[in-house]
Amino acid sequence: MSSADVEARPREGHPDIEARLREPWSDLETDHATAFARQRAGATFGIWIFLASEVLFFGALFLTYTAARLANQEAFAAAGRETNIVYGTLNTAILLTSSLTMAVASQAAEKGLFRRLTLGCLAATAALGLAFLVVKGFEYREDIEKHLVPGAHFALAQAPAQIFFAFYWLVTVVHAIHLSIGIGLVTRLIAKGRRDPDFLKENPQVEVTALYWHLVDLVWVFLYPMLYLPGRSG
Amino acid sequence: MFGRLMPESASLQAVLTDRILIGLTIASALILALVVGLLLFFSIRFRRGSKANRHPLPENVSREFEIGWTAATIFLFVFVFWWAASAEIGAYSVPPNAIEIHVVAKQWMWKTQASNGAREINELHVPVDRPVKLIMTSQDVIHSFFVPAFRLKRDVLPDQQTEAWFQATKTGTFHLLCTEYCGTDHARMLGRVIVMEPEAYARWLSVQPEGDDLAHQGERLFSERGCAGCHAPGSAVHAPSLAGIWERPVPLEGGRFATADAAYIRDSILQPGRDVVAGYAPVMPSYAGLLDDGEIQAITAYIRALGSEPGVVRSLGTPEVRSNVPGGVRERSTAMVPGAPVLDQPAPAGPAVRP
Amino acid sequence: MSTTASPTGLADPDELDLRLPVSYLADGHSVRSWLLTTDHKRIAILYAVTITLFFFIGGAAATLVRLELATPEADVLRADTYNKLFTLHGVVMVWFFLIPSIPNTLGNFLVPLMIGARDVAYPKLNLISWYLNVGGGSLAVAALLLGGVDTGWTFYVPYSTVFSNTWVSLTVLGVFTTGFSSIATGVNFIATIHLLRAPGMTWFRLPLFVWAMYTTSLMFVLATPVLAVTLLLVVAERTFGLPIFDPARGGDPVLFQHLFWFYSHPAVYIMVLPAMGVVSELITCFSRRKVFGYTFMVYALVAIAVIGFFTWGHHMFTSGMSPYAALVFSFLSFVVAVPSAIKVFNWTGTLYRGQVGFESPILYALGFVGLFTLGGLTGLFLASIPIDVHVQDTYFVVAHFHYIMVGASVSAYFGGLHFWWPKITGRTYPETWARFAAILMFFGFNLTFFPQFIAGYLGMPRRYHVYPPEFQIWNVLSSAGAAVLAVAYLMPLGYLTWSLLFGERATNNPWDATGLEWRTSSPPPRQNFFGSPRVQGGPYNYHPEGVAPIHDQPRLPSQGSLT
Amino acid sequence: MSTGHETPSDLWRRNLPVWVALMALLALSAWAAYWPFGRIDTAVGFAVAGVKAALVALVFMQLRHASGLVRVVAACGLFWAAILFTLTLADVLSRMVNR
Repeated sequence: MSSADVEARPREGHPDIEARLREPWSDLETDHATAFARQRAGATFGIWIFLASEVLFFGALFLTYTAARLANQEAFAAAGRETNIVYGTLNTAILLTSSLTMAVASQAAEKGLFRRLTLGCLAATAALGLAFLVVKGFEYREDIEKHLVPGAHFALAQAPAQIFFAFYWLVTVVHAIHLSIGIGLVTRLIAKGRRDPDFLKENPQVEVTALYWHLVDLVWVFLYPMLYLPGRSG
Repeated sequence: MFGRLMPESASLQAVLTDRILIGLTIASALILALVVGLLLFFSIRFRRGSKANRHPLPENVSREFEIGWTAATIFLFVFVFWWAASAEIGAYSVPPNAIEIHVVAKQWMWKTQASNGAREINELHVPVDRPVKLIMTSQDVIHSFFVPAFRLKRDVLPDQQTEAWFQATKTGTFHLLCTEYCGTDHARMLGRVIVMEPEAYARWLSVQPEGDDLAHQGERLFSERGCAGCHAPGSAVHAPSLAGIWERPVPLEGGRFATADAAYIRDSILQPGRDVVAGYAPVMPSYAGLLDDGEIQAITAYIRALGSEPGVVRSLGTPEVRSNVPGGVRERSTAMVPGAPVLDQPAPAGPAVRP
Repeated sequence: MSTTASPTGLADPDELDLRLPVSYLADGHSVRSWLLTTDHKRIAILYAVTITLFFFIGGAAATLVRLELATPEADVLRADTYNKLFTLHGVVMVWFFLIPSIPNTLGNFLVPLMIGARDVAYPKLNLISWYLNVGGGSLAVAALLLGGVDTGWTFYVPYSTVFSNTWVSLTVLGVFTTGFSSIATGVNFIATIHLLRAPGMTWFRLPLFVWAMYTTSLMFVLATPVLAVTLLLVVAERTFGLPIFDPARGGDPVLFQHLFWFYSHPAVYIMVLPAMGVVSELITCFSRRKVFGYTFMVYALVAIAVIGFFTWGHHMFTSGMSPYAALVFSFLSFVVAVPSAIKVFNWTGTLYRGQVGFESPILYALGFVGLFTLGGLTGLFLASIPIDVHVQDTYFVVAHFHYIMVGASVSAYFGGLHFWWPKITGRTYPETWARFAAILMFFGFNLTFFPQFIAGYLGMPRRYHVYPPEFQIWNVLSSAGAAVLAVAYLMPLGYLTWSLLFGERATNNPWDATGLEWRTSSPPPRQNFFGSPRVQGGPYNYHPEGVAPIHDQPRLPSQGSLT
Repeated sequence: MSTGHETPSDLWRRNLPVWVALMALLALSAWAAYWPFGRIDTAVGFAVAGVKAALVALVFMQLRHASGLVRVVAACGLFWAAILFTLTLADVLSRMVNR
């Protein structure tokens, strides 16, 4: 960039940090270590703002569910009984475990010392994410066989049960899209981390990916009682 | 002149609403005059280089000003809220002696039914000085029942009931308008409210037939025998809407056209696979043996009563706009036709829904 | 405008920078250098080009609508065509012109300059945001070319999901996409303002425009996702037949309205808060006076941004909403008017004992204050339930929101465009033409929209292409005003384009303003500043504390300096 | 965060107990759903989800150690979601009661 030429001023610093500094943080009037710390904080802050936005996104979906459920309690209980609680619970466990591995990967990368641990945990996270999608695929197949897709051949008699399943399909697909994006981001980190030994070390991208991953997990934590637990006792 | 700036006021609510309006208009005009006056005065008096006296600016005056006008606006706004809200709370409770009128809205007409079953289309006869309660629902999309002279508006929702009430204070004929956008002919979904002296209203009511004619039998059959399950708007099954098709050309599979007359409707009920409407799957079962001739006649009468105006158009193509002015067609209110006489007397025509 | 001998136009020799400015405009001339730029200033230009295009698409639709309404009969357009045109007008103007107008052009250009930063916090995200906006806009225009949409910009269910036979899903996807552009911009601005302020630029030294962008970004981030979900639900119901809002299958169409207005009411503030920021800059600069009550102006911006989220229900008083909820929303709607009133009084107070000039930017700004006041006061009518019940969905509402969104916001956009035009392009525009356009715009606007208040109270519903003849007089006035307004909007297109080619070279600080953006060359270099900005004081240092400005006030040290 | 004297086992020691707690909570909510108490089951289900979410946010997402700014952002997301829920449900619920 032309600015770097014009602004070439002597600054103490480590070449490896300098390589990871990006615009506009590289132009800050501080030494590289401070600039890099601010770039890191900037990344964390930015992703948190985005996560706040995502909270409103899923909040609006959950509100739709809540309003429909309040108006149609029995139908929602009857519909909730039809989802497969085994798959649902298994998938919740898988995602919570993936959050554990993701958290360890992120904290290890932050320390910058445990490259193999970071890579291993990232790989485990991506694998667990894929496992979730596979289980979800089996569940979808069963749902379709049980005629739980809203429409002419819907299995349940109560009309509002279709609203439950409309929500079920919509929100699980939206969640799966989010999760797939997460798997893509984690895979990207693994690929770059394998090529460049220093890539993962203290890289804010790991933390950003991790925070996004946890949010996707949190959404599922709430979807679990919404989709799988209603009407079990009836 | 003032009369031209205010709509006619013909209900109890209109008086309350106008009073708040006038109060708010005066307050707003004063505030606007103050702001614009100060803007002009300051910018001219303190124009660049003018000799106006620019005394030093005291340090803390801005803080006191801020607190002052914040408090003043809060006080003013809370007062207006209290005033408007108290008028509104009164408007929510329906007097117990109100007469009940059922209103059904559909694309693009108003159907009303008095308590004795007398039905009207795009018209509503009510007595003066009696509270009238409207119980409203829609057959398709959201509409809104708006009578400007009564300062009355309430959305009409499909598959839900909304209520509103008014008490007319003047006899006369008033606009009834749809104010929630509802599709192609939203601007032509017009009617009129005719407010009559109590005796005239009683006379009018006594000459109306009391409901349940052939078309209404058909309407009942239409839902009882399951026709509505597929042909009603919003049904999960992809079936053509029957509203507004009477004696109009219907596109068939293969580019042919049929006219939706009694014979075609009878054929479609008994041999549904023969002339399938273009764009639809031949999924309708035959009703041969399930409906007798009288019942088919009733259903035909019902479809006829739905009119030949374009109805719920989902796949039948874009309806033609055949008239440049609102009104003119049988169901349209003549009150909306430019130059048409305004009738104070009961309309000679009976209910429009008649086989 | 004063021209001095120095090439940078700075009076203070300390601030002279004799290196030749390498303008951001000269930093690469290929198409690629524009389309793949991460320079916030170039992205601002990209946005300016696209929103101008959308402004004239939306304006063309409005012209046809007003033409049709000149007579009570349908003599120009068929009903369906009319319905598609007002929908197009609304969708394009709201999401592809007004929402991105000030934030993404002036905001993108100025926020880093005003806080003394080199760029926004995430330059690539900034570029992505433009592509999302263009992508969404393309989908919406594609829907128009394929046959249009007839739902109105509000997409009310069940009309949009079950009944409309037009290109609803495509349009909705376009709006959905551009929503993410808004979120990206919001994230970017919030992070930039938090993290990249120059040394010494404390929160209460920020120019009010930056505060306005900050609060706007807050609304971008927190309101837009709800719109995204709402539109997603519409597409799901329409395309996949999933029952969500369809009342025939147990859904609640009023719930759609709640979700829609949770976004779309704050969206009004997304349009007007940036305008308030612009106007604060203009009024203080052209009255050579510190802004009156700076801290109250800041609190008012924040208060509007927060309380603005509590008031959406006043769009739904006639919808069948519960009367209790209606009262709560009515009260909150009155509350949000208080900070807006404070701002109006403060702008007026700023003129007091100033040295007021009448260059074109302040003409736009004074027009803004007048139109915003009238728009805001009629908002009180709409917050009063009995009046709202009568005028809801009539031309009264149409007039009210055009006063806020067009009268106020578009005036401020034009004012800001003129004010910063020398900085952005390095050229000066013909001042006489600009003043004439500003005055014409003000009168054209009032002629167009004031009669609509009366027509609305008389009972003329909106979205009618034929109407009872007694409303004709008001519609004729309004259509005549629209013709004037169209001319007034086309004039800047002409003379500003002219100035790009033939305008005089602008000095660095033609208005003698104090902000950091005037501490650099016109147009600024790629890296914004030669040297590093240091901020020593608050904004608007036009005159010594406690003393009114005198004629030919000597320049005080501006807000910051470069080291 | 503290300096790099930590070992991998320190990381596990910090995070693994949280995972164990999450699994236990998951089991609890699955079991509680079958209690014959109707509404209480629902409440327990969502309460457990809230606790799980808090654990993930505080420990895994390091909100415990985050700067004040980040915590404010997180709180803002929740606060605005609360506005959306409260005012919308105020209408939805009061309409249901009236019906």
